[in-house]
Amino acid sequence: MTSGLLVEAATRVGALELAARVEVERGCLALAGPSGAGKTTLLRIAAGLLRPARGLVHCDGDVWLDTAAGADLPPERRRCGVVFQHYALFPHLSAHDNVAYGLRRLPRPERRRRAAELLERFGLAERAGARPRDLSGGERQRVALARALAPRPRALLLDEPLSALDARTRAGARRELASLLRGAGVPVLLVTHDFAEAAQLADEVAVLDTGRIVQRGAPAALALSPASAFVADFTGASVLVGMARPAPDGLTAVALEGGGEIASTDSATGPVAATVDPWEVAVAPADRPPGPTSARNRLSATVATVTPLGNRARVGLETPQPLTAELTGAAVRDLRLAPGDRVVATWKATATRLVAR
Amino acid sequence: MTSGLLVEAATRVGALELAARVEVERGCLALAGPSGAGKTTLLRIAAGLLRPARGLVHCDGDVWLDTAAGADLPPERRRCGVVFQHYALFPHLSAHDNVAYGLRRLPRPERRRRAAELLERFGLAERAGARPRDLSGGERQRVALARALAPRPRALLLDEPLSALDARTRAGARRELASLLRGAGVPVLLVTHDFAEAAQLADEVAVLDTGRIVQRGAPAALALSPASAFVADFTGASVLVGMARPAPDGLTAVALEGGGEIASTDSATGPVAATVDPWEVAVAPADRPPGPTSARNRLSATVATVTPLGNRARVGLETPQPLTAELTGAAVRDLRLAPGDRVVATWKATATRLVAR
Amino acid sequence: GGGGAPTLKVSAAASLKTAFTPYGASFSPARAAFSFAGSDELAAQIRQGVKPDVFASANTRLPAQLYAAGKLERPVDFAANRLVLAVPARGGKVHSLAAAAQPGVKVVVGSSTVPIGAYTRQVLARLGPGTARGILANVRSEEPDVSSVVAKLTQGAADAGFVYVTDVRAAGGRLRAIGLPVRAQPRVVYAAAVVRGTGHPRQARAFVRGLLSGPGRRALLAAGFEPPPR
Amino acid sequence: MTSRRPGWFVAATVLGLAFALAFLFLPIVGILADVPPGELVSRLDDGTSLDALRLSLETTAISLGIIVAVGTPVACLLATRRFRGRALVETLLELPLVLPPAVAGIGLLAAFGPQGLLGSALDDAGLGIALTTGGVVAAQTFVASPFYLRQAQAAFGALDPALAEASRTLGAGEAATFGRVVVPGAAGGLVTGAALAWGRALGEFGATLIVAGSFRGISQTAPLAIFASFSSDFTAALALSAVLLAVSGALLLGVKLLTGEAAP
Amino acid sequence: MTSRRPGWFVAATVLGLAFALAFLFLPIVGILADVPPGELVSRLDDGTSLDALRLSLETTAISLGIIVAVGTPVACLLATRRFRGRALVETLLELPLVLPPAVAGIGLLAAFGPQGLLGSALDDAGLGIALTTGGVVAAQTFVASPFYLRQAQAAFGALDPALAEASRTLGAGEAATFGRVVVPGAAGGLVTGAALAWGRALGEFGATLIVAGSFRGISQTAPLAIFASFSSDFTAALALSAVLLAVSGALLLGVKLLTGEAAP
Ligand SMILES: Nc1ncnc2c1ncn2[C@@H]1O[C@H](COP(=O)(O)OP(=O)(O)OP(=O)(O)O)[C@@H](O)[C@H]1O
Ligand SMILES: Nc1ncnc2c1ncn2[C@@H]1O[C@H](COP(=O)(O)OP(=O)(O)OP(=O)(O)O)[C@@H](O)[C@H]1O
Ligand SMILES: [Mg+2]
Ligand SMILES: [Mg+2]
Repeated sequence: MTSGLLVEAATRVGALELAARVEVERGCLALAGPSGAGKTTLLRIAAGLLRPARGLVHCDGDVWLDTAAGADLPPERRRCGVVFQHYALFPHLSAHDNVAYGLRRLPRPERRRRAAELLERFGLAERAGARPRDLSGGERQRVALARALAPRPRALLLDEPLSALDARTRAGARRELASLLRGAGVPVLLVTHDFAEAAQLADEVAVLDTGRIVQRGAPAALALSPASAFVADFTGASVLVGMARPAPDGLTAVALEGGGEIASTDSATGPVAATVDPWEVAVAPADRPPGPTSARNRLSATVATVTPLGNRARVGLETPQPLTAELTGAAVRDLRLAPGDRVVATWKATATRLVAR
Repeated sequence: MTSGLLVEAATRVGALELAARVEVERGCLALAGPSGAGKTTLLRIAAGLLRPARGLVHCDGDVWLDTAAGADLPPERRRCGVVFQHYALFPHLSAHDNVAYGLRRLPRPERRRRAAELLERFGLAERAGARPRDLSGGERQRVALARALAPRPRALLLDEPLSALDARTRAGARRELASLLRGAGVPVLLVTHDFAEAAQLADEVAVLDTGRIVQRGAPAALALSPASAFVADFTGASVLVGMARPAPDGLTAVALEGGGEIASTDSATGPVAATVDPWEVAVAPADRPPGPTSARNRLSATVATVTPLGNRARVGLETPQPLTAELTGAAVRDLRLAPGDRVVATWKATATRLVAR
Repeated sequence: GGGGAPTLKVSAAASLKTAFTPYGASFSPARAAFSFAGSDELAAQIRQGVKPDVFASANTRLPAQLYAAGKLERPVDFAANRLVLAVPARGGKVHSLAAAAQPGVKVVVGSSTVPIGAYTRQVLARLGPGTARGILANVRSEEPDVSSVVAKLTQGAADAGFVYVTDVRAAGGRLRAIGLPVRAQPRVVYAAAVVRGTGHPRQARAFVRGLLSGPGRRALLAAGFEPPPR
Repeated sequence: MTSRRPGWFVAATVLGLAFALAFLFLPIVGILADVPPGELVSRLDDGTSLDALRLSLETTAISLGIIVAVGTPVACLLATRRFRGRALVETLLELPLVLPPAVAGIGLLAAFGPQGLLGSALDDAGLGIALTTGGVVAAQTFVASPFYLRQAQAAFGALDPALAEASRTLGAGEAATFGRVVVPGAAGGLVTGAALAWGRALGEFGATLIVAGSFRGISQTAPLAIFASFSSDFTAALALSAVLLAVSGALLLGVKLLTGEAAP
Repeated sequence: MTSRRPGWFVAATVLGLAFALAFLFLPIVGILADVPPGELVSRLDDGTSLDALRLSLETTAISLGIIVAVGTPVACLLATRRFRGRALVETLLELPLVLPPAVAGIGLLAAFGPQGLLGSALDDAGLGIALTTGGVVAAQTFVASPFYLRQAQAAFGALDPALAEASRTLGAGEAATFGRVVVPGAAGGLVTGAALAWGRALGEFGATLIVAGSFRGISQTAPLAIFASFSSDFTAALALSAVLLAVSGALLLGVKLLTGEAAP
């Protein structure tokens, strides 16, 4: 029996067959995966809002659910803090009363004190009297967090806590959330669509796809060796699909769909996805191709987009499969890259990972 | 009279006093700005969905609105393609019928042909019969775009076309949108919250704040010399607020709120915001501070977050004002940076821009 | 109306239904269409300017009033009726007039504003004071028309009620009549009149005339009505 | 709510539901239980019941047509435009709901009857309501329209206004937008409202009696026929009630299943 | 919609609104116009009208209490749980809506009357409905409850289910969640539904007459008193109607203004 939170469930929801197990000791586990993978469903099972056909939920040694033993604690007795995707703040209550909602068992003055203390801690002291509809997105997120934390929960479940925020507010809110989660002191399960968010907030990432955990590890480990094309895509790598066959020198050649061939030091045969990180890809004009280099992979491409990002630029290429290169701003200026230009993209066989599709 | 789209309006909506003018020749102008700035309001005025107290809308030499002259074309006669923030697809119509909706004046076979052609072009041929609720977010966006383009509009207005998408779908959708907007051949006005999006999709960015255009220029120009703290924040730079006073050597010293002093080569006095791009900021351990360098600015800081991003890492610092540094992955590993570490952040006075707050 | 014969609209007291329906079927100068309701409702309609062709009331007061107001031609008395105490045919607890005065019996009467209610009050006034007081104390409802009184009895909601003898006959065996002493019997006279301004004065007058002799009179007698007093 | 086993509260609520069902449904059982089914059918053979049923169906169809035709755009107007006195207008449109039907009848006569505010004008135009089938329609329209208006208003209010705006930018004028986007988008609520209004019109009794009387083939609708045969032929009254119930129950259920299926 | 000058379609709709207002409001004007205001007031002095008004207010308060107490959780159940036969249950709960009031009265007697399915048991328990004030309440509850149920169900259905779930995870059981989150969240719709049901109960006539009769102080509610004084004292009938209208109009308007203000 683990000391943190264990959620294991096998059940059918709608068309989805969920069969997954996640464990979080202290710290934060990010649950990532495409839409409809079952992330929310798993959180709901942990919180007791959904009962799986078969399942097990333990928290700090207590049994919250054990379908085999017929044990099932209702949600109100699990002390499990949940931040819902759209926050689900009570619209008829002020920020203060939302936060105080879970403190009913405390005597009134103490309840007031604790709610005020949490509002203060989240920088909401001045908005205590405001109704949710009068709060900005970031303020709502903080009220939702404060509300979930108020009854001192034994586990914290967050369902895409940042996705309802606009991009500008999100960066700040993410920083706040990160510092908060470090101090939470309880196991945290965080659902997210965004790899950068997972990397910043979580110690580990578990990737859920159509109801199954397909990979689990530290964010950097996932980026380094994604277990599937989906994971690679999720981490921001480019994914090129094709058919692999053995080639000389211990290399694997991949004939890409839509044309072109590339090489990898990984070995595989049959349909594969080849992944490459954007910063591994170099670009040269098609009329002045680079001389012989150690980079084995060369693809003719058309520049689709050039996006300056600070002192770098992301260049979207069509090979015809989409490929992203990240160059320094200087390189882009020197090459005078513009959409429509014909170029050659090059990268090393060692930077090309092959994964099953 | 311009050859593209001109929108000029002075009006009051709710608590907002809007007084702005934007012009787009061919190409795409991004309209950025915080929530409630009036971006959607301006689009609605352009489309004829809202009539301003005083205003002027011209398109390709035609007058759509001229309150002074009493001219006001209803929306249905403006031929102005609009992509709404949540797409506003007709829920009772299939994807095909949504796209064909604006083609009522064509004879039926031709209408069918054009709708099918657009669906094909947007990779939706197989989803033609699906209702909006059965489409994924990315597919919906494409249907909305196809629908807006079907009647060959004379201008295109996009209200945060990507914000309803999850982060994974968004990157792909953004690439598609970029290539599409290049081929649109009509003036495009695009509302966005996201600087990267503006940079990738638009030729120019106009920043709207509480109803007024505060800056306008190419994305790179905005990043280089933001006109306000808001613009700097929007472009991803760190913003530190303080009081400026003249200092020796033609420099300006800024006493930061919360402590610390930095220098800038820009000149200013009084309350200012100092901005610095993350890649300009270097980090050293507090117990091994860097020796004398040309970098004039030095602030003690605590590491709040370390986010690996590919071969780099973003380090969130508390100085106590928040400051972001972008380091190579190698630097982070060498320094063994972890949240809670005490560090010294350094950057050059020339990289410090001062803007009014 | 089909077949060239005009449609004659006859507004008639609810209690006349069993007599007027067969009469209407045999009435040849026009197709007679009936609206049966409380006489007072029908009078209220006519007062509001509504113009049926004929109005037949369960009393003489309402037609006289409307005649005075210029809404009707001169009314004629065409039938008489008798009041009885009606009780459910089976399982009732009231078997005599006196029993209706016992405590615990539920009695329904017509509201004093409708003919049946006015007549009932006359009856009670002429009964012995003991019986009258006992029955009045047992009254649980004052119904707006005689049909409602009948319905209360057939539904078992009440134990006894004052209705016309024709109603008991029309109830098809579900009610039983307990006769009233002759001295208590009020003068129940029905009057009918042609409505002023009717579009079919000839047929309307023929209809009213028919009530006094011929098929109308026969139908009335068959339904249990009596000829009007001279 | 959750998908867990029900707690005491849900159990109590289910009990409440059973109670409500019993209370609202037992009277209907009571009506049907009183008459043997064979007799129900045979009683309908007589022409009066069939005439009444036919008149009821015809007049309610016309009333519903008027209510829907006028009420749909009006409800949309009330749902989407804010103007001073909107609450007052809405209340006025809802007042017929609380009027005792007999008073409603008198009111209709006072307004549109031969001596009414507009009476002679209407009579001259051949639109007299007193003792005519038109009066039946007027009475039904008067008592039933608030049901439709209220439900339609809610349906229009729930519609995303961006849909209508999108339609406008795609070249459809206000009327085309209303017909092609707004009405289909609110269809579920409109159909439910129409079903309710139809049900109320079908049951209308008091106002019809006062305005139009109870003339077979002209104004004796099913409820009036039921009332007329109460004292004389109780079984016939019950038979007609049962048919009325069956027809309207089937309609309500059908509408519910249809709109339930159509909803996402 | 837009904030532009209205096109022909909007103009036509406004015309429709004016037409609807005229049609629904003129009868009310007609009632009031027939009687001088001074006389209206003086006619209320007589005890019958006041008794009737008092009885109406008392019984409708009780009926509404029953409807709200039982109907609120039931509506929530129907709105949030999916189960087989839900459409059927909903239809059964709505049937009273289409029942002619007189038939409803017959049905109530057939079910709960002295000779009804449950009659003797109820009578023995002192809950007899025939010719009692209890019968008035039963009739009002029967005809008015579908109005509340339907509106409440819509209000609960529109509530984000995540709110109830959030409440559960914050330590509130099902009943506490219902009382502290679900009901306040649906309050607007519940109040509107209650106002409609109250209006319908206040105007109830036919079923009350059949079940409870018309006896001053026991079962003669305002609509029955109005009806009773039709022929003898038309002015008194109109005076009472006017009061009924004023009271219910004020209530509907008040509720609308209140909930309109509370809404975002
Ligand atoms: N109440 C329900 N009825 C039917 N199907 C459901 C229900 N809830 C969830 N599902 C199905 O279960 C699957 C998983 O849903 P879930 O909400 O857990 O996905 P998710 O990973 O959270 O997706 P997203 O990222 O879009 O939130 C989906 O395919 C959905 O269609
Ligand atoms: N119909 C309205 N009634 C009252 N106020 C309104 C209305 N529409 C807009 N506003 C106000 O006008 C201001 C500008 O709104 P607008 O929607 O144009 O902002 P925006 O820049 O698009 O913001 P966001 O990024 O949140 O979409 C807001 O403060 C809003 O409150
Ligand atoms: Mg989810
Ligand atoms: Mg906006």
